Amino acid sequence: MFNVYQNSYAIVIVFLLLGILLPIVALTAGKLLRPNRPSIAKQTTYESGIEPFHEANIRFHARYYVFALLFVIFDVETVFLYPWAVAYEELGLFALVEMLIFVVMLLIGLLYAWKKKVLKWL
Amino acid sequence: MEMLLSLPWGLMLPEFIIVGAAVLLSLLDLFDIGKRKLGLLAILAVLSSLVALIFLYNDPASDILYGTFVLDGFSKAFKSILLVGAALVLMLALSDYEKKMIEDRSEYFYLFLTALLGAMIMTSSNDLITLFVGLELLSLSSYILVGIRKTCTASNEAAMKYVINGGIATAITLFGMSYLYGLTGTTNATEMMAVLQGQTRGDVELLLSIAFLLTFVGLVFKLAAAPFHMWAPDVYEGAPTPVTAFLGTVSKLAGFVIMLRIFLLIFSGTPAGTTTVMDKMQIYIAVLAVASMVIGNVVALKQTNVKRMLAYSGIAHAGYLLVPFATLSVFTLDSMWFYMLAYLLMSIGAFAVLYAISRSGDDSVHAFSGLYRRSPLLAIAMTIFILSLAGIPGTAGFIGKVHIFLSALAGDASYYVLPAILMATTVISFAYYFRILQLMFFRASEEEVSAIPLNLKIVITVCAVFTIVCGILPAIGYDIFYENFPFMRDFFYIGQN
Amino acid sequence: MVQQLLETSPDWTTFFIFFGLATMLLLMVLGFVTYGILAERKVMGFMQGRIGPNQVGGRFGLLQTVADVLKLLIKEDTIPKAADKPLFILGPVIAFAPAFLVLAVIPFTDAFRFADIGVGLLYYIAVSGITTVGIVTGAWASNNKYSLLGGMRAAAQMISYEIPLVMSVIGIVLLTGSMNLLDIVYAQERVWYIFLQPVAFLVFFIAAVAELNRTPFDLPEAESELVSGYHTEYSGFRWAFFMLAEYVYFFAMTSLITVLFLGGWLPVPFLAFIPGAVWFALKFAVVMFILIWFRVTFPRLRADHLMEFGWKVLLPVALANIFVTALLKELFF
Amino acid sequence: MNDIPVAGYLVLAIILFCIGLYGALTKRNAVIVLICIELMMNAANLNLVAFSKLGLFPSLNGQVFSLFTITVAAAEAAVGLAILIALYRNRQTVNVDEMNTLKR
Amino acid sequence: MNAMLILFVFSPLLGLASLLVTKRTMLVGILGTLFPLVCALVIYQSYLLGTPFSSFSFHTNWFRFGNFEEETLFQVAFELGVNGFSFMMMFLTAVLALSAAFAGRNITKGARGFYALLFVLEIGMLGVFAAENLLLFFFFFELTLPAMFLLVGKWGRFGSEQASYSYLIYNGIGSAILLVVFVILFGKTGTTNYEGIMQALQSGQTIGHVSEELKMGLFIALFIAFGIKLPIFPLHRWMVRVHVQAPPAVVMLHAGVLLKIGAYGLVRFGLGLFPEQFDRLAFWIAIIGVVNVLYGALLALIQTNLRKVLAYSSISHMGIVLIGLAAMNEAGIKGAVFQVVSHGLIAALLFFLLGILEERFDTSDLAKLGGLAKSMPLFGGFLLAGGMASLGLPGMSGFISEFLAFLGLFQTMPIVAAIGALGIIVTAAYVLRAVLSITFGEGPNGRDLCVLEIVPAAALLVLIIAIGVVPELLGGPIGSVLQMVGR
Repeated sequence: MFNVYQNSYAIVIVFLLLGILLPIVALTAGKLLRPNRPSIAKQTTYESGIEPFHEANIRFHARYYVFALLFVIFDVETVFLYPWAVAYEELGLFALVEMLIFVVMLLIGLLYAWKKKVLKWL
Repeated sequence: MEMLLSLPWGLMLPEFIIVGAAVLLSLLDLFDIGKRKLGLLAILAVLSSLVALIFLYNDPASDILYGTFVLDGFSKAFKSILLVGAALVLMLALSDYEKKMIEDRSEYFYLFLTALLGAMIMTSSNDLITLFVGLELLSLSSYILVGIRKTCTASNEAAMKYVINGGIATAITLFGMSYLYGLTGTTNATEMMAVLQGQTRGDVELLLSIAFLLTFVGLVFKLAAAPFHMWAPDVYEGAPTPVTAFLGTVSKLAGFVIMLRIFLLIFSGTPAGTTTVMDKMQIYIAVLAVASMVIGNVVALKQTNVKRMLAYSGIAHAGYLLVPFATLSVFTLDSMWFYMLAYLLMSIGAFAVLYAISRSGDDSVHAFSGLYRRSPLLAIAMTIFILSLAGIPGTAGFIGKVHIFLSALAGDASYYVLPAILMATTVISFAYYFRILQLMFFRASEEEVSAIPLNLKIVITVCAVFTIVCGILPAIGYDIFYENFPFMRDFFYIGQN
Repeated sequence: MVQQLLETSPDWTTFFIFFGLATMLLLMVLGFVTYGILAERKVMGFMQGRIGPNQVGGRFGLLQTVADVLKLLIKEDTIPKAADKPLFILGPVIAFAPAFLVLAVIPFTDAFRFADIGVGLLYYIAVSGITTVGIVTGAWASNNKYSLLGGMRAAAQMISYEIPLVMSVIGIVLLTGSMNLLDIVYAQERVWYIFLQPVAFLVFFIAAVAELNRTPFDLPEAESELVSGYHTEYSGFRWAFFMLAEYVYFFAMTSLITVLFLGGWLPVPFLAFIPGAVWFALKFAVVMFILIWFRVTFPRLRADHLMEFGWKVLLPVALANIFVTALLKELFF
Repeated sequence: MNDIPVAGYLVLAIILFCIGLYGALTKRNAVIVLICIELMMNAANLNLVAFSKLGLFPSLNGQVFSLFTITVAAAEAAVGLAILIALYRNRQTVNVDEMNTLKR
Repeated sequence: MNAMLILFVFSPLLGLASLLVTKRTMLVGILGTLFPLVCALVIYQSYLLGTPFSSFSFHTNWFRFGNFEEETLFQVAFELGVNGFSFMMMFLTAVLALSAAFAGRNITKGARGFYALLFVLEIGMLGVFAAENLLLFFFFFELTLPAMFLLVGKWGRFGSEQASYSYLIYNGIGSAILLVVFVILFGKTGTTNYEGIMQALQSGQTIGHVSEELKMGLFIALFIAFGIKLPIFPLHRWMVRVHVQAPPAVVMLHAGVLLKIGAYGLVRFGLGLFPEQFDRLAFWIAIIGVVNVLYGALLALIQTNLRKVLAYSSISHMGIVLIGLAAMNEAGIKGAVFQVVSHGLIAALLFFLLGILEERFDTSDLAKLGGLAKSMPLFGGFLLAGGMASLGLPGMSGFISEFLAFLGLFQTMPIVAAIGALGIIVTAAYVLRAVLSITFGEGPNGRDLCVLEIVPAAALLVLIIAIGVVPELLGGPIGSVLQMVGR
């Protein structure tokens, strides 16, 4: 069983290696094949044909950030939901109620965000 | 289902009330209920939680949720203090003084409740996980509370500093806890104690010392004891006054409570050579106590901002409170309990007076100039708090200090240096405490004090009256402690007995 | 075969065998992508009443995609002056690698599968999230307003739909009691989860489409407003890798849906004589067809609708599904 | 792969912890500081998990603890970043050493 | 009779309460301080009728530290009681408080606050002498600290805030040391009761071990603590400042009573609890006393301001107390105790007169004053009488105390005593110089004393002379002190 465990992760490593190797190989191969004649016009940042103005690395609207926060909250929630779901059979109703309370708390958070117009994407 | 109902949920009733209130408040807030009503509800919740706790006073110590949460004499005693303090701070926050400053006042109330919940869980937690969660609940809520003035740079900065310092502290504590877990294989304090009492290996002792120091350092951040106090003055100054009052009292005391529990429970019984780990580590606590007392009091001398001054004074008081802890004796727990009570009353009182007079947002000491002329009663109340902070007889602060003294002096002569420094620094503290008296009584008045709202009046009166009452008839306070939380019985819950 | 390999003690030999197998899979996937794109174009053409590719490689344009790839390979690769070069180069790699990485846990058939990980489902979800980082990296490194906006949108959308996606499969985990994808497939011997968990399927399907950045959720590359979204500045093979990542994900997601809801390679009753691989291919094809169908049918959503739909509809529904499932399981199983 | 002693994990954790602490104390950029704090927490997590498998008294508690830690760390990072953003809006800086409006 | 003492100690509360309702602060001030005096007289009367002082003591449980099986352990009782010495001090306090209330009549701004603090101060002073246990002693002792701080700072002269800070810090240190000593005693014996501690220390039956070194340390600490209050030579700066800056009414109480708390404490705690240690250090204490006498006298000689003259004279006179105590025999201790009371009265009288002087001429500079015997004959007479009392003219209280103190010391350390006696000569010189330069020569004219000023001055003078002529008035009650000390 332990072998399976270790081999499985060896496979993951293999996949990772391949996933990185493919772009490297392909791009290196491409480099040999493709022409390379850079010019200033080509290397200008594309801005629908007009000269680029301002810095592009502008500040994002806070709503992106708020969504990121919400994501963190609910994603972490799953940290608890998954083990609970796996072990649900042994835990039974007690765990169901506990998890219900937990999730309701988070839902209140969602409701709160909703009501406070945080979920609005303008 | 049997299991669900068979657990003695009543033990957690005070916590449930707070949780319920926090949830209810955040929901109500969505429907434009008046903010004042929210505040009143919050106070009501805290008070009913206190009442629930008082009804639990006579219950024997017991645990719930597999020993992670206990309700013993210790937790009852300190939880009561936290709740009293919380009620006072909430009352203080009820007025609209800083309306322009705190735009999200309603959020203040439920964040406050969650922070309080964290503190309450900390007092009752008998398990590192519960403890950690409680600690973080308190910390995270306080971070936001400090930064609640979203548009105010000072508030933002204070919050950021608090997050960074607090985060580092949490991480250090956690690292220490991970060692504790590793050495015992359990996170439950009671089991941990049992495991550690049996151990005799030398290398374990070393790791235990490291664990102790790391955990200690992390928790000391919370107490704002020197040299881990850097954040306190800035945070106190930047935060709105009701938040500062919370941080300076409830939050700080919660740190002490948890330190007491885990260190007394885990380390004081662990053999290390001929003594216990706790004994060996006392020197570090003593050093910290000395550093806090000296730094707190000396640096406070040159502060011109009252909040910063109170912050440094709070650092010094943390040092005072560490003294009985460093010189463990039969008086340690009751002296700390009483001093906390006294500290709570006088600090919140002082913050309330400050809040009442500095509504323009000016926290400079000169806000106190000529207060006696402008509002004699306020000046007298402030005098009471100042005298109590300085430890002048007739106030609760004095009795507390004498008790701490007794705790330190009743023991071995090698500890005498601690109370000596305590006393010396107290004298230094006179200089800045009395400067406020000087300003209030000797200086000319600047501006009129407009009418003080009822809630502040209540807070100030309650604090002043009890500071005096506990100073003149301390038996009232002590009786509560000795009769309801008998030290010899049930004070620390140690498993089913 | 794989099972035996897995059970040997790990050494370099098995490692290289796996390497070989994985390369095979890679080639297979590349092949799939080549013809998947063609299929998509053909189906789209069919649905829109036109013919689709029909010039290169015969009547069915069988070599169309191959030609496209070759074109991209010899196309000049431009990196804008303003770009952050290392990150610009890194972006496509970060986007692509996890796409391939997730394939490691998907059991295609009883025999043709790779890693057997207890937390397979979690692994899939966790690793697939990394692609967002690649997209944002590329977008940010381009130093182009369209790119950045596209990248941010991609990130916002992907994280928003990740939540319902993750939540919806909890129902399945609940029923199976395991996160191992093999176990999940075996648990569907009697009845497919699509029948037990129809709500979860719907939520998962919608969220999956959004995760794939496909129409109607292709806001990050909405060409009418953002030129080309996060890969505006990319050209040549670098651009191809973003596309490749997208289609590998397409492959992976389709497989996952097949595994999770349609019983993987398990046959329909009485038709067990048909091998598992065929079943899998069949189901896979159906899912893929539906996905393409989806793309052709629906118009692109508005950005705010898209976000709000995820948070206000899918998430509560997914949560409700979890608890209904748990309750039903408590009562009836 | 099985024969990595617990000391290996502990040393790694200590190294991570120290890197985090060093970064948290010395870096100017508040985001990096927050990340360093995360690093410290994760070092503790590593300890917990290592101990839960290879400690003196192996038990599952450590893993449970680390789950809680992860959650809390996420919340802390979220709060920290939220405050940082508020600060950035008012001060246009994320550098810790420029946060000096409060008196020293 | 039990309640009598408690009534006495807290009687100023009545005045404090009435301040809240009436605007006639001056009247309340006088009546409010008169009331304690009446109480004192009543007690004294019943003493003369044969009731021993011990029957006035009052005991009740107060609170306790720690929860122990044994009921009495670490119990702090609220216990008041007097002996002859402390009662005389309380009597003195009551008298001086009344005179101070008279002297305070020229306070114009914030009179209500002034009298309120005066009452608080009086409670503190009375309580210090009546306290039967350490904690209660400290309680009252510290009560005087903020009261004095405010009194000096608010109603004092130009530099009064510095003076009040000086007062605060010095006395803060003093009381800090005192508290350490007290709590160590408490911790070692489990009781705060004075008798209890004395017994425990003598019998050696303490909870924790009390070594000889510790005892010596405690005694030295006590000596320093009370030495600051007294004040002894290097620790006297604050006292001069307060004397110079504070309003006369306050200085009356300060010089008259508060300094005496130092002496009282030395007798009660130093001598009472640690007689052996006191004996061992007697020589050095005598030296310090002599230094005090000479230093105070010499500096008084060169001062140009009456306030400073009086301030240094107080230092000098407190030296005599030390000399008397250091003798460790009946005459010496009796002399010291006499000196405590008598200097209280004399200093109060002189500062009362000084207050009048400042009110009339707004100065106390010797150079600017003169010839007052002509324009203010009554004033001149009182001043002269006070001066004479101060330099120890026979027939006045000062003579007896100085005589006894030196007599005592001559028996044990003749050489030291001889050097100290030089101080008496210098005293005569500076007192005459100061008094004569005010009463004779040229200077401004002023209104002579009015009735309200004559009454307290005369009363003080009468007491000074009465003690001088009939020393038994004082000697009778304080006989018990000598018993207490065991000599």
